Amino acid sequence: MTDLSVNVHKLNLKNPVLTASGTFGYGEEFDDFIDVNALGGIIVKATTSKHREGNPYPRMAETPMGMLNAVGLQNKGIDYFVDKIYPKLLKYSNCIIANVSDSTVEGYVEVAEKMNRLDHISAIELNISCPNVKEGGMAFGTSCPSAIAVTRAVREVYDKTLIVKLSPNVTSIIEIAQAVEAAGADAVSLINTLLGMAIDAEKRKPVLSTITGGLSGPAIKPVALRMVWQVAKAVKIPVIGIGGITTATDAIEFLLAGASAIQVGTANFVDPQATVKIISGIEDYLQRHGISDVKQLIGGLIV
Amino acid sequence: MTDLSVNVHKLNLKNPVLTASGTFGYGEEFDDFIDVNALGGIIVKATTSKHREGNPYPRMAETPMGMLNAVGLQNKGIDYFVDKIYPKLLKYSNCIIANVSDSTVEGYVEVAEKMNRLDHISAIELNISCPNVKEGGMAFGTSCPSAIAVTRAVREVYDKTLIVKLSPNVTSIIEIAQAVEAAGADAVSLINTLLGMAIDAEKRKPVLSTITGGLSGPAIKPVALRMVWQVAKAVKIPVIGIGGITTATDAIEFLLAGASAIQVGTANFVDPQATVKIISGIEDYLQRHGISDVKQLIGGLIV
Amino acid sequence: MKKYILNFKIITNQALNYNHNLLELKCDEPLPEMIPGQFAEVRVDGSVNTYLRRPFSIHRVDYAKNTIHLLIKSVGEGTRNLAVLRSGDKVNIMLPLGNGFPAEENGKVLLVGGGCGIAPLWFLGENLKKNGNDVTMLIGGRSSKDVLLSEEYSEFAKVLISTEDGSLGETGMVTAHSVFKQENLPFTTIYCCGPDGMMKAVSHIAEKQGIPCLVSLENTMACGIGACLCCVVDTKLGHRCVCTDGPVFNSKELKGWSAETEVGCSIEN
Amino acid sequence: MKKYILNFKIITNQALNYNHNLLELKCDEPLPEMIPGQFAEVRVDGSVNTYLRRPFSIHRVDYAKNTIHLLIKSVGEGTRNLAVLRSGDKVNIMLPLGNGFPAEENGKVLLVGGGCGIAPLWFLGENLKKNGNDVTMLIGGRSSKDVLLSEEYSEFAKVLISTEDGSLGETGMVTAHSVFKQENLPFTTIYCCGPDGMMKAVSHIAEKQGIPCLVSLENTMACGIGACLCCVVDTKLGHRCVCTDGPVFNSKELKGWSAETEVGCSIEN
Ligand SMILES: Cc1cc2nc3c(=O)[nH]c(=O)nc-3n(C[C@H](O)[C@H](O)[C@H](O)COP(=O)(O)OP(=O)(O)OC[C@H]3O[C@@H](n4cnc5c(N)ncnc54)[C@H](O)[C@@H]3O)c2cc1C
Ligand SMILES: Cc1cc2nc3c(=O)[nH]c(=O)nc-3n(C[C@H](O)[C@H](O)[C@H](O)COP(=O)(O)OP(=O)(O)OC[C@H]3O[C@@H](n4cnc5c(N)ncnc54)[C@H](O)[C@@H]3O)c2cc1C
Ligand SMILES: Cc1cc2nc3c(=O)[nH]c(=O)nc-3n(C[C@H](O)[C@H](O)[C@H](O)COP(=O)(O)O)c2cc1C
Ligand SMILES: Cc1cc2nc3c(=O)[nH]c(=O)nc-3n(C[C@H](O)[C@H](O)[C@H](O)COP(=O)(O)O)c2cc1C
Ligand code: FES
Ligand code: FES
Repeated sequence: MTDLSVNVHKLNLKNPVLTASGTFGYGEEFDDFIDVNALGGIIVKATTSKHREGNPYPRMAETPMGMLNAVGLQNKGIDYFVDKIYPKLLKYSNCIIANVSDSTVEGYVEVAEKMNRLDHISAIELNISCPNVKEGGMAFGTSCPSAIAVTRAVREVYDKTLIVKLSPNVTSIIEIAQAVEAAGADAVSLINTLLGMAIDAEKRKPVLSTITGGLSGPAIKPVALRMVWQVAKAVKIPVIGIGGITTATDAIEFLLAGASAIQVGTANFVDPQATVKIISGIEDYLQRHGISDVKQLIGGLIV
Repeated sequence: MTDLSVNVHKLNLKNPVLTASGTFGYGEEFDDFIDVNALGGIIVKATTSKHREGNPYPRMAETPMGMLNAVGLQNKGIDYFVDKIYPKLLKYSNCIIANVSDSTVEGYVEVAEKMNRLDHISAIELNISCPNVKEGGMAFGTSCPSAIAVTRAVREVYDKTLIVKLSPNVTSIIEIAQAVEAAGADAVSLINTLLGMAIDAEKRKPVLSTITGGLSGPAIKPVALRMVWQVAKAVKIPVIGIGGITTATDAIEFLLAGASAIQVGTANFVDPQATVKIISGIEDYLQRHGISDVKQLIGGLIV
Repeated sequence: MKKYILNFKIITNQALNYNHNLLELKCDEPLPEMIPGQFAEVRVDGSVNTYLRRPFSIHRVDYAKNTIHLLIKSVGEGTRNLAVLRSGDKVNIMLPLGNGFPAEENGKVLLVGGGCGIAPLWFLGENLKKNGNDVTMLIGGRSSKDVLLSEEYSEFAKVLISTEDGSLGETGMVTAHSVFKQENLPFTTIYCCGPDGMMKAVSHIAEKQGIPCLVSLENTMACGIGACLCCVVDTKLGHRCVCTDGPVFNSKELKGWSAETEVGCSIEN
Repeated sequence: MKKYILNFKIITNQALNYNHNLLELKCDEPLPEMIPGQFAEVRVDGSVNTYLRRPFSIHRVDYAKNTIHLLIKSVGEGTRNLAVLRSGDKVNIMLPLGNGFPAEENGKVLLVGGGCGIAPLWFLGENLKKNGNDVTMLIGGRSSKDVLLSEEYSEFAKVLISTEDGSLGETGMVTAHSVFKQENLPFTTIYCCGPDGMMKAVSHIAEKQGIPCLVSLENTMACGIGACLCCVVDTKLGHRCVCTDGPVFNSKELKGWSAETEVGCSIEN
């Protein structure tokens, strides 16, 4: 029997495949296509302290092997989440992780505090890397002092596993990762989207309402893989790899680079069954290579 | 008649299409395919103070709509350039720009000084953004003090047009651009490659001998476009746009974002005629839109 | 309604004019239930710049033959790649997506389709006819060569045509058609699909006369299943997803549609 | 030699075994002059992960028919996409690239091809024969199903075969073939193409006997024309580009080849 389970701090995941926040709704959008419980866990879309309408449309532009989005944290706020969405998540027996965003430290703390009371939410992922909101968001994740401030404040009110999601739009992601580790993060996940832009040459206008947006998909995989490899060597806490993961081979590359688990994002849009295919692909790989435990791949790059 | 000419500081280019350093050899590699003189200009491969063998192979990995390279500034050094290569470049009547790299400020200065004496080299592009060398290279381009130091030192010995080529691997490319502007750069070109990585999952090894390498090609276009747009608004000197430009539409997007000229890199490998197709495509676009002068497109994004 | 990812094979690919193709696709498995107005997300294989699926209205469904039809207008790389598919080629499709048009019975309905906007109105018209409605279909285009499938639509509808250059039917925008000149429009519902400007103009007329107007919207989509929130439209209840809350909306729900009506916007072909 | 970018059309695509295809391609324009050992950079259309061209040896040239042949082994997305091309499909190709094998006259030559490494040796063998050489060709493979085109090669060469499993010809690596057991190898030159390990082993034998050994190298290439410096190999003169200084090198020029010889490395099929 192949052991696919991995650990991320206190989380025991039945396999390393999670879904990236904002690309998997609240799970139920995928019920028709896959057994959502088969996944290692799901990270639901961002929750903020207050209801947010998000950005005006157009919010999406396709790019070579990728896409830009400018959703801007559209969600109904933490109270609605607790009342209306959380009960629906109880049907899933796997690991449910909430993605926590806001524009102020107080907002992050409010959401984290309320999430802390929800038994079935095993961890939160602190999104300090959203490029699509005017205030806060990515700004928190691109300097050490602000990354430390928000991580520390949330750490004080949050008892369970605290994952901090890092921005790739920085000179040294290692420094930020080490800063949030010191500030109390139990794990880091990376990368969020790269800040990009698309122009409609015919109309001579930006494609997105917000001009710039977040780049995701296979195009960013080489950058994500590099950052995961750099960070995994530089911190002691577990690293969760994200960025362009589409196939089992991609996932294995991130594990080899040092990720303890991975998240599938944009690929869910192209193939809603991508996650389960990745799980079975990892199993095939392990069997083909005579490896009985997926944990043996983690950081197993031969350099 | 459509006017395709543009100005970059003192350079008057017959059209905005240049070739990116390291992707066009010394021009002659393309003589069989195009009339190299038809281009706005060519930026030849990097020259360093000393002969360099570059990195061991493998030096290349293909990625989704892009590639990683780890060439590492292989070249025969400035003295060989002056003696053997420069004479061969004299056959071109268009604008010839040298790309200057090194590991030390002294090295940059030496190369720049010697380039300054070559009449037919109209400008140098200071490569402070090469991710593929252990010392120097990108390190100069990722912090303001070092970017300023090398720009200033070279400015003192170089009289003609000084272009500084910026690294995208930074938190704020605006700050670096403003710093080199203040230090005496006549123009900035961006972006050099994004630092990335590829792994061979079957062999469990990095694909590149250097583990990480520089990502180029269409995959990076959205990031490049965003940075050009940010920098063009923030500096007064001309901006040259680089990154994933493959078609005339791509080129026009960069002009609209604020670039005064553009460089074609990786696309030369896929189609050695890409540059001349881009020139004629820009002409078609201008005619179709009833624009008589390409300069009207520069920074013409309607926001 | 349950959504599926299914493999189809091209049965026929018929070029209707210079930039429209009608594809008939046979499903490898029994077709699921679908309702008019729903759409499909189509994977375009071998197309370098079309990583994401492409949304298309379900044009016709033939349960007997186990096929669907898609009406494709070539506008970019994805649609151009679909337009050159050959019989036997495989296509992966997610369907049925979105809410579809509410079923109406025994009414008198007007369908207005501009350009490629006629796509969802075949499946709809056929069903409305089956439900005992009296169906009128107004097709608008720039010129005669842009008016597609009018004979086929006449199987279940009285077909009216207007072209901007007057080369077929009445001259002018669809909204200038004489059918709208009647004092009291005799329709119980108007269904409309086409460019936004046209739909706004039609809904404006409908709202003035108190007739419900159902419009089928387009938007840039990444997922098609409500997971990404990329495809929102501004409604009186806030941002709603075109892919799950739509693509069909009552024009009254849409913010700014009644006020900012741009009457008679041209149909881009 | 002047390089060209030319459009070709597939004439035939013949599956040789489970993972090798022989493509015959006709050029839209008159074929330029080419020499054996040169290669072509092929654009793979409609393949999402193959942005860069793919290098392939020029297997055969038929100036009368204005066609070239490429022998393709399916190893990844690009080659798999080429393997499914149908007659009439268009392919854009840059050629002729690289230096090719130096022409030899009136000698006695041995050609050694491992697996797909036989690709450049057809064009070469045919030319060597024309130049009055006595040609022996040793083909190696894992098993009989990996030994390709041996009948065709016997048109101009005496063909010897070795397979690792002994299912055809002699048993073992090519270097274990009895042709190498002769005290004084009767060859004026040995030409070799295949996996690095095999080429090293063959060149080792050749060098010991003082016979020039010309090997055709592979490397990951971005441009194929000397512009990117991605395809270097370590030679005694420093880094040299396989695409312009090669792909053919005299084994003596290559750094580490004489010393670190791994005799009898297996041929991956
Ligand atoms: C619910 C829905 C139903 C649709 N039904 C049909 C249909 O039945 N038949 C049909 O031909 N088309 C239909 N479309 C439009 C179709 O999805 C787009 O034309 C297609 O995605 C364009 O893909 P492309 O790769 O060819 O063009 P791209 O290269 O992606 O784009 C080319 C041009 O088309 C524009 N464009 C891209 N996507 C859309 C879009 N979704 N809506 C409007 N403009 C777009 C781009 O801005 C660009 O200017 C529908 C769209 C939606 C959302
Ligand atoms: C000068 C030259 C001549 C060649 N001649 C032939 C020929 O006649 N017939 C033929 O079938 N192949 C030939 N090759 C090899 C061929 O270019 C590669 O097999 C092909 O590029 C792989 O493309 P892909 O998209 O199918 O595989 P990819 O998906 O790119 O790679 C699949 C696997 O193949 C490996 N690979 C990729 N490129 C190469 C390469 N250049 N050399 C070795 N391994 C590679 C990768 O590392 C990977 O493991 C030649 C290569 C060179 C440099
Ligand atoms: C449409 C969309 C919405 C997203 N929303 C969020 C979000 O709410 N919170 C967050 O932390 N990341 C968000 N992301 C980023 C993803 O979780 C992920 O980090 C990124 O897309 C890179 O992974 P990928 O290349 O696999 O998509 C979003 C991404 C996309 C494409
Ligand atoms: C193989 C290769 C070699 C390069 N060598 C250099 C170099 O010597 N100096 C430099 O400034 N940039 C070098 N670059 C970066 C390019 O000039 C360019 O900035 C980058 O590739 C992005 O443009 P593109 O996406 O159009 O290729 C190199 C890029 C490639 C792909
Ligand atoms: S397209 Fe993703 S939510 Fe509608
Ligand atoms: S492949 Fe570019 S130099 Fe050889």
